[in-house]
This record gives sequence, structure tokens and C-alpha cells, in this order.
Amino acid sequence: SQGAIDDHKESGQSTGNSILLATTTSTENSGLLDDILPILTEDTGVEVKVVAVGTGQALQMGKDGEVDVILAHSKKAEDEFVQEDHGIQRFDVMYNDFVLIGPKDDPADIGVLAKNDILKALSIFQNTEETFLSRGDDSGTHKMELQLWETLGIDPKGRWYVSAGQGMGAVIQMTNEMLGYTLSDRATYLSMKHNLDLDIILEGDGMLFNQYGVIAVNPNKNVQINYEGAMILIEWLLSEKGQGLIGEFGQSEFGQSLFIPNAK
Amino acid sequence: MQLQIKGLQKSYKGQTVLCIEELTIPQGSFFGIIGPNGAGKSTLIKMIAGLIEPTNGLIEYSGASITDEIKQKMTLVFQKPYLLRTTVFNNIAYPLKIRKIEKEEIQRRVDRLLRDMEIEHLKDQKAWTLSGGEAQKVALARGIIFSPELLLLDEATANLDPTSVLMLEKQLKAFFHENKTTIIMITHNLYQAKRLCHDVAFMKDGKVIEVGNQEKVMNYPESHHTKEFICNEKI
Amino acid sequence: MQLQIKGLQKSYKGQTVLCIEELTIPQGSFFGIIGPNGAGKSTLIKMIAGLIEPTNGLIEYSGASITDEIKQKMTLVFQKPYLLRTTVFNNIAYPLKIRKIEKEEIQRRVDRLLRDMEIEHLKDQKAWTLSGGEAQKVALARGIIFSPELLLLDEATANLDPTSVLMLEKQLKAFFHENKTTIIMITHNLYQAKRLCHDVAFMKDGKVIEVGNQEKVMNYPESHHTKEFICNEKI
Amino acid sequence: MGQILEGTKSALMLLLSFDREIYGIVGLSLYVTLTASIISSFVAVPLGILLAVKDFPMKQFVVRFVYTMMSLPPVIVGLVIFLLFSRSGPLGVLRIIYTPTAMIVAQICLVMPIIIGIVYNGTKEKGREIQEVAETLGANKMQTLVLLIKELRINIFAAIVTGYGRAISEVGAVMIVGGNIRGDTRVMTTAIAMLKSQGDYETAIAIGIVLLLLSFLINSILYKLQQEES
Amino acid sequence: MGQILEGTKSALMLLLSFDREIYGIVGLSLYVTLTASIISSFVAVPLGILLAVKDFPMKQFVVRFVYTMMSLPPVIVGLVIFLLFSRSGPLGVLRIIYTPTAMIVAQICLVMPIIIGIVYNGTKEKGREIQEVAETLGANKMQTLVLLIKELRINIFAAIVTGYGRAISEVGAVMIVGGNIRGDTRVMTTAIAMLKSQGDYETAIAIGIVLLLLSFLINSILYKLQQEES
Ligand SMILES: Nc1ncnc2c1ncn2[C@@H]1O[C@H](COP(=O)(O)OP(=O)(O)OP(=O)(O)O)[C@@H](O)[C@H]1O
Ligand SMILES: Nc1ncnc2c1ncn2[C@@H]1O[C@H](COP(=O)(O)OP(=O)(O)OP(=O)(O)O)[C@@H](O)[C@H]1O
Ligand SMILES: [Mg+2]
Ligand SMILES: [Mg+2]
Repeated sequence: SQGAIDDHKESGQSTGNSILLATTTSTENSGLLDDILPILTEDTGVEVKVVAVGTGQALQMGKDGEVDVILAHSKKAEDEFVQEDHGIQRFDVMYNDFVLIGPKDDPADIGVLAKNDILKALSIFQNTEETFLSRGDDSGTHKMELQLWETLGIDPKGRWYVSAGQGMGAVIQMTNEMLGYTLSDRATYLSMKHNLDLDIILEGDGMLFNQYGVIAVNPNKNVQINYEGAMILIEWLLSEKGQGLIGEFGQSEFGQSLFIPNAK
Repeated sequence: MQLQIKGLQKSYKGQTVLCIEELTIPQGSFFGIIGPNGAGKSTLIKMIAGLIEPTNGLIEYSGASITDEIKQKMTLVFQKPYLLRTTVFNNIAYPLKIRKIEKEEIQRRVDRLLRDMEIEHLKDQKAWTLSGGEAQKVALARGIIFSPELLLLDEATANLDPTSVLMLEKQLKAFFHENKTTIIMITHNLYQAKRLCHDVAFMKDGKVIEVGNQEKVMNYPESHHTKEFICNEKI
Repeated sequence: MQLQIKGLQKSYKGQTVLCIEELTIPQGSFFGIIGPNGAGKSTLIKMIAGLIEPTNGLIEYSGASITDEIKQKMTLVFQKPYLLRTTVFNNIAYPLKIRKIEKEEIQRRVDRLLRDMEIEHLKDQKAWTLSGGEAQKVALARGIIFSPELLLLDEATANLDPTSVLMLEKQLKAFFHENKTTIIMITHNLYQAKRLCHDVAFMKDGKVIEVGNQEKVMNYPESHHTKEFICNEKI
Repeated sequence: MGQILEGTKSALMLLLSFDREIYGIVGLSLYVTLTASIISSFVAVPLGILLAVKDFPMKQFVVRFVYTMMSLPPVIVGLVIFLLFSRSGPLGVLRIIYTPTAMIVAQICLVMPIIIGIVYNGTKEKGREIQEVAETLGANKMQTLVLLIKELRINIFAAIVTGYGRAISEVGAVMIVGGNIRGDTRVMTTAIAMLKSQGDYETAIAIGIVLLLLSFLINSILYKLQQEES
Repeated sequence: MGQILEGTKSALMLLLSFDREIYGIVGLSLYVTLTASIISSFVAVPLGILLAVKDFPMKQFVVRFVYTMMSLPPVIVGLVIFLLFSRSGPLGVLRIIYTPTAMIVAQICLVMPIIIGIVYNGTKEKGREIQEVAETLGANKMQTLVLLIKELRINIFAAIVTGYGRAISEVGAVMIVGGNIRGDTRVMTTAIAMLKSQGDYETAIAIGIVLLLLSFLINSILYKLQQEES
């Protein structure tokens, strides 16, 4: 009955001032959201419940109307998401970049041979059979990596190409263990760096740009979606205060920003 | 309770271990069953207690077939009694507890029975620490405490010492006279059958070979099977 | 095997259930133990078998304390026998199997014993489907198949029919004479004690009240406890 | 290796820190797993016993089905519960997804077959005998069941301990249906998984040790209760 | 809901597709879990029985320790095994990390306490009696143990089924020490977790169903073996 549904609405988790945010593991693993969201709640009264999943699942949950808002980093997939009417509009929030990390002594000399050319670096892997670890989990990072191979016209296969199917943190640990190379977002790498024998081997290539976007899920999907709450979060993230907090995150611990705010 | 057995049969995997055309045990009789090992005595008594389904035939209790109500009014004391993992007192009190009898009343009745059966000293002992004969006494006490109308005993005194056997027989006789119970007792002790039973049935190979007045069957058996069996009475 | 018991005592939570100053059972004797329920008979025999640790005192087997080798040469048939969850044949064959006796030899010996004990028809039956008396016969057969030098029997014929009791006693006697075994037997059947035993001990309340030649103890008991107990022999 | 020792030290520090968040996580873990285990026990113990003492058609099949359900992967349970209770799912109106309630439901699905299976096995052999005693003494169906539970308590205890062990240690199901939301549905195992993926092995192991200490405590209490009865 | 039905359909398609990768994953799952369960059984069954029939100091404590280990979280086991066998760990020279061997080692740690615990409980009550029979018939220590195993086989069977269920369904430990490497250490549960994180619920459920079908098959075989014996 309608009454029963109303009752649920009052006690439900995504009505009123509570919203569900699906995001990728990298934002959670870096600790950014834990850092800034309590301030949002203070400012606006909106409580954000974060579910950290892979990009693939995050978008799937958006499509199914399971969450109210998505924060991800796979621009192409996100645009498609909005085009298919699953979301209202996509906003740029911030960016960071991907880096190629590998053993400190860089046995394949990639740092020297490839300079700052990621495509060249990847082609070296295929030739030398040096171990390269792929996320292999359909995440934003994985999609970006696949795009690079595609540009190169290479179908990566063989014992040197390890497809892990796990989150960023896990794959970095595997890389560390296997003394291989992998592509990581800078934030996750920096937050784990102190436990690793890995260094940044290559950075700064324009192709390694990593843009994060935020999308409110289309409220027409079901009555439970809290569109207003989602928009409050988005506006706050894009506001001067939100952007400032994003820029500050990591300064004290790493001496540099892990994410660079770039809302338009 | 009167018992009527008609065309009763029990088979395991095609092998018939019991086959009784007809047998009537009148209300208020003290009925003995004797016969060699494997004759089917326990099978019969378990079937009467409703624990084994007959393959064929039926048993009537005062004209009716078995119901929960009838089950409430009868009991079987097993050849190898299973005692609950608790004290002797709780074992004997159990049938009264499930009949929702008041605590004081239970206490009173169990205490009296413990005294009558000369096992007061075991009252608080754990059942699994009892000696063989003590366990059998407790099982018997548990069986008669709620005054069942039909009491089925399967070699219930086999592990008792001679003095205890006599004591128990006295108890049973008193119980029988007070309650107008029907008692069916399996025993290998032919003296005991003589001392207690009005009627006896001799079973062999799943069949009732001979049944009738105890004195008649035990002293002037008709079948040579019975005769052969009885002549070993001094064992 | 000769047995010597010295200052043997068993207590549970401070309560002494057995206390025997001294008792000697000579090699090759057929020794009976009688006494009321709870007297400590099973406790004593289990201690002899090495299954219960005494609280105090010791038992010597032909002068030595118990070892695995001695254990191999004796056995105990329980009051409530536990049969292995397999066939009758396998139950009886088990002691031979663990002694690594050849298959044909096992087959031969078990078959003969089954025949002697008149239970051939049960050979392939599952142990848990046996009747009470059948189970007891199987346990007995399993105990004597490997010709132990010391055979301990705890009411091993309590659930047998009179004919079987006689048959079994004959078996035991034959076994006793053939093997020069020492046999210690607990029984509540005073006739049986008379028929079989050379010596008997009367136990009560954990103590050996009287011990000696069977005929003497059973016919002219010294203690009034024994007298009282024996006078119920016809039970 | 050093990390394991460090973790042990951290575990103590963690417990002594009286950090509100840690205690919240521990409390929620206990709430979810104990609720799930208790509810499961109430249903599964009688079911396991009935399965053992009753004869009915297809019984062999049901038994093997229960055994199979004992190897239900937590991720699959999580996924199915998620799909059932998600907003667009058939039971979406109940709105329990990403709440402790959903976690309890998922764990019940995992724990129930385990308890049924172990209880069934323990009852199979001795159950018949106990049932016979109860019946001959005039117990009705309910009283017979109660007696069976009392007599088989040691086995039932093992079943519940095993089931509880499954609940407290699993992460797949609670992660999916609970979402590991900070301050809301984060339990010890999901916290461990998260910390591990962040490379913070020490804290992960510390929480793991806390978890084991708690298990030890709960097992000890259950064990005491069971001992005293017997 | 639709996804669950779709998943069932996909499961059949998947099995019939004879896809080499799928069969590789299934095969590795079976290899790892069966090896772990078999090795665990050989050690844990005798240990559980000994624990039940022997008296020794601190026994109560050991029992409670085993019970506690039954709730060992797979993630913690994975982590500890990882730290032990990692490059810099004390056993790093063995170089088994990210191989099926490491996965087997981790699962043994999980399965062993479960089997020990359940066997212990099932032996506690009847074990003494069986031991007495064996001893009075002249069995030596080894023969007594063998007889105990034979007589208690129903309970032991339950213990192994439960342990195997734990092995085949857990993901936390094998994910960490195996790494879910495609074509190398990817097993059914890690594949399910990965597919789920990709939002591919259907295939995840399909593999889950395959896993359950296999469990059913294996349970049925074990069950048959056990039935025939009795
Ligand atoms: N499940 C079964 N399968 C095969 N035979 C069985 C089964 N149960 C019982 N029997 C057989 O049925 C016969 C009758 O058994 P029952 O227990 O009734 O004998 P009994 O007269 O009580 O003997 P006892 O005096 O030894 O107790 C026995 O020969 C026994 O072996
Ligand atoms: N664990 C225990 N705790 C307390 N009392 C015990 C324990 N075990 C045995 N007893 C008591 O020890 C006494 C001797 O027992 P035992 O089994 O030796 O008697 P028994 O002479 O064989 O009697 P029966 O003829 O009835 O078999 C009994 O009264 C029994 O209750
Ligand atoms: Mg019988
Ligand atoms: Mg005794």
C-alpha cells in the first residue's frame, strides 16, 4: 500500500538527507572521500553513503537505479551513460594522472628507452617479455590501458602479460611482489608508496591524463532515487569550497596534491 | 487395555522375521513371552508399542487402532535402555514433566518410587555413570512412574542381581494389582515367568508356537518345540 | 595368566566405588564374581582389562605390570557389547585381521566358530540389526576367536535364552580346557556360577566380602552378607 | 613476518585506544553475525533433526541438496540477495539493501545449510533411539523435538559454532549487500579487506586478531554453557 | 530477479560452450580445493580423533583454540600466508606466491580447523567406547585409530563435506595469495568476484551455478561411497 511505502521512505536510507554514492576503489583507497565528505555533511546536512566498487559495477548500479550518484574515471563510458539517459549530466570534478610504476632498478631500462612516451614503453614490454600487470577488471584504469594497446595495434598476450582482475591496490601489491610493471593512478600509488619497492618509471605523457566525473542518476528510474541530494553533493563538489578541499587533500602527507580540481 | 493382533507380519528385505496369525491379550492380564534368541519377541513388543511399522496386519488396542492418546497410556522398557544425559532424578521425572504435573507432586512421586526401588542413593547421579543393573532399575522406574495402562517389558530384569529381581517382581505385582494394568513381559528367566505371569506365549522363528495359561504351557506343553525349550528351565 | 591385585582403589569425585586390599586369581582358574548391582564388579573387571586407571594400587599380570603385549593376550566381553558397524562375519574376524592372520585361515576359523555357536545364519547380517541375544553371542565369539590367555566376561550370557546359555557354557568349558585360559566371569546367575566356576568372589559396596572355593562360598558362606545374597539363588 | 608481530602489537593498541569507530565496527560485526547465527539456529536445528528422523520421498535428494548448499559461495549469496532486494528487485520495496538487515539476511542463507547439514549428520545415528524413548514415555511431537535437541546438544553446539565461524569470517556476502559503508555497514571483515587493498597490512592483521579474540571469547562462553548442562 | 534466471540459462550455455578458459578455471578450482581438502583430511581427521580420545594438560584450551580457528577469516589467512611467502618473507625463497600451491596452502589453513573441530565433536561421545573395543581385542594404537575412523565415518564424512564446502566457496584467501591471474590462478570464486565488480552479474551467477552443480556432483560421489560402506 501507499502508506507502507511512505513509512519506508521515512526510515529508508536514501530519502531525506542521505544519498548513495557509487565510486571506484581508487577514490576510496586514497582516502579522499573519508577526508572531505564529513565536511559536506556539516555544510549541507546531506549524508553520503559511499559504496566502493569497480567502475564497471558502479555504472551498472547507476543503470539499475541502485544508487543516486556516481563518481568515476572513464570519460567515454560515462558519456555513453549520460547519452543513454541513465544520468542527467556529467560534470568534470578533478583529475590526476596515471603513472607507469616498476622496480626501482628498472631492469628493462624503460625509463631511459621510452623517455616519457607510454606507447613506446608498452611496445618494449611486448618485445622483452618483461612482466606487465594489467588490472584486467574492466575498471577505468583497465579501459585506459586497453585503449593504449589498441592505439599501438597490439593484442597483448603471453606469459609476460598478467591479467589480474583485481582492484588497484591489490595489483600494485602484486606488481611489487612479482617485480613487474603496471599502470596506476598517482593517488593510489602515492598512498601505498611507503610499503613498496616500486618507483615511478614513466609519467607526464598526455595520454595518461585521468579525468574524474560525477553524474546524478536519472530520477525517472524509480521513486527511491534521491535526485535532490545528489545535486547538492555535485554542487558542493564543484563549489569553490569543495574544489579547494580536493586540492588540499594529500598536501600534508605527501607534499603534493593527489587530485587536481578542475571543475568548469 | 486389551490387545488384539491380526495377521501381523514383519519382513526385512523380503525376509520374514515375524508372522502372527492371531493373538489376543485380554485387559488386565500379566502376559509373558518366552522363546529363543532371534524369535521375534522384541520385534513384536516394539510393534505393539508403535515403534515399528508392521509390513502387514494390524494391532487393535481395546478395539481401536493406535493413536497418540493410546500411546500416552502405554510404555515400553527396552532391552538396552537409553537413559537421558542427565541425573537419575530427571530421568525418572521426565514422563511426569511432559504430562505437566506440578513440581512438588513430581518430587514426591519420584522420591517415593526411588525409595520403593531402593535406589535413593542414586538420585543425583548422572545416568551415564550408573552400573548396568542400576541403569536398568532407573529405566524401569521411568516406565512405571506415570502408571501406564499397558506396560511392555523387554528383558527388563536381565542385568539385575537376584535380590533386586525379587524386589522388582514385588514392585511389579503391587503395581499390577493397584492399577489394573495390562503387563506384557519378555523374559528368558523361566522361573520369573512362572512366578509372575498368568498367560505365556512361546515364540520361535517369528511364530507364536503355543499360547495359553502359564501353568499349562510351562508344565504340559503341547508342542515339542516348547517342551524342548522348557526343559532347560534351570538355566 | 595369573593375576595379583594389591591395594586397588577407584574413586569418582572423592566417592570410593572400589577398594580391594588383596586378591589373587591363579593361572588357569575359572573365577566367578557375584554380588549386587553397583557392587563394583564391572569396575574391577575393566580395571583388569586396563580400560580404567586405578586411583590407587596395582594389578600384576604373572608378576609384571600391564603392557601392550599382555593386552594382546587378553580380552573383555562387555555387559553392553558394542558391535562394529559391519557384518557379523567382519565383527568376529576383526581380532584375527589385526593379528595379520591369512584370509583363508580367518575364513576357516570364523566359520567353525559360527557353526559351534549356532549362529551361521547370521554370518552376513549387519550387526545393528541383530536381536539382543544374537548380539551378545557375536560379542562372545569375537572375544574368544583369538584364543586369549585371559578372558574377562561381564554378564556375557544375561540376554541369552536358556538353551543358548547351556550351549555357550559348553563352549566356554571346552575353550577353557583346550587353551588353559584363565577366565573371570561376572554373573548374576548363581546356577551358572555353580556350573562353571572353581572359585568365586562375592563383592558388595566396592569390597570383596568373601572369596574362595565355589562350593564352599556358595554352600557355606561365612559372611552374613553373602548368606543373604546366596539364599536368593533360585532367581 | 615482522608485520605479523607488529599487527599483534597494533591489535592491542587498537583495543585499548577505545576508538569509537573501531568499537562501532566490532559492535556491528557482533550484532550481524550473532543475529544471523541465532536466527539460523532456531530454524536450522529443528530442520536438521527432522531431516534425520523423518522419512519422506526424495529425502536422499534433499540431503544432498543441503550438503551442496553448504558450499554456497558467499559472493553468489551476496549477489542474489542484492538482486532480490535492490531497488529494482522484486523485494526492493523493503529497502534493506546497504543496511545491516540485508547483511543478516545474506548470512542466514550461508549459515543455515551448514547448521542443518551438521545437525542432520549428528542426529542420523542416535536420533532414532532418543525419539523412541520419548515416544514410549508419552511425549508429543514438540516434546520429542525438545528432547532430541537436549540430548544431541554437543553436536548441535558444534554445528552452531561452525555456522557462527562462517558468519563472522566471511566477507563476500556482507561486502556486496552491506557495501562496507563507513559508520554504517562496515564490519571487521570488510574493513580488513579494504585495509589490505590499501596495503595497510598491519591494521588489517590487527583487526583480524581482534576478530579472533572475540571468536575465542564467544566460543568459550558457548562452551561453558554447554559444559555446565552436561 | 531476471538476472538470476538469465544466469541459470547462461550457466548451461557456459558449460556447453566448451570454452577453454571456463574449463581451465573449473579445473583449477577442483584441483586446488580437492587437493587442499584431501591433505587437510589426512591430517585433521586423526588429529580430531586424538583430541577427543586422549587426555592431556591444557586440553580444554586446545579445544577452544580449534573452535576459534574455525572462524579464521579467509582474508587474514590469505594475508598471513602472503606475508610468509612473499619475496621478503621468511619463506620467500620457495617462490610459491601467485601459484596454485600457495592457494592450496592457504586453503589447508582454513579447512583443517573445521575438519578437526567437527571430527572432535563427533568422536567425543562414542569414541571412548570404540576405543575400548579395539583395545580389548588387541588392536595397537594405529589399528585403534583406523577402527575409530571406520566406525565414525558418517561424522567424518560430514566434517570433510563441510571443509570442502568452505574451500570451494571461499574467495578471500585464494584471491590474495593466488592473485586471480588469468589463465594461471583464476578459480571460480575469484572469477565471480571479478565479474561482479565489473557489473556482469549474469556471468557471475552462471559460474556460481556451475560451482554448485560441481559441489552437488562431488557430494553425491562422496555420499555414495559412504553409503556403500555402511
Ligand atoms: N533390520 C533387520 N534386518 C534383518 N534382520 C533383522 C532386522 N532387525 C531384526 N532382524 C532379525 O529379526 C529377528 C528377530 O529379532 P528380535 O530382536 O525380535 O529377536 P528377540 O526374540 O527379541 O531375540 P532376543 O531374545 O535375542 O532379544 C532376529 O533374528 C534379527 O536378526
Ligand atoms: N563416573 C562415575 N561417577 C560416579 N559413580 C560411578 C561412576 N562410574 C561408576 N560409578 C558407580 O560405581 C559403582 C560400581 O559400578 P559397577 O559398574 O562396577 O557396578 P557393577 O558391580 O558392575 O553393577 P551391575 O551388576 O549393576 O553391573 C556403581 O554404584 C556406579 O554407580
Ligand atoms: Mg530381544
Ligand atoms: Mg556391571
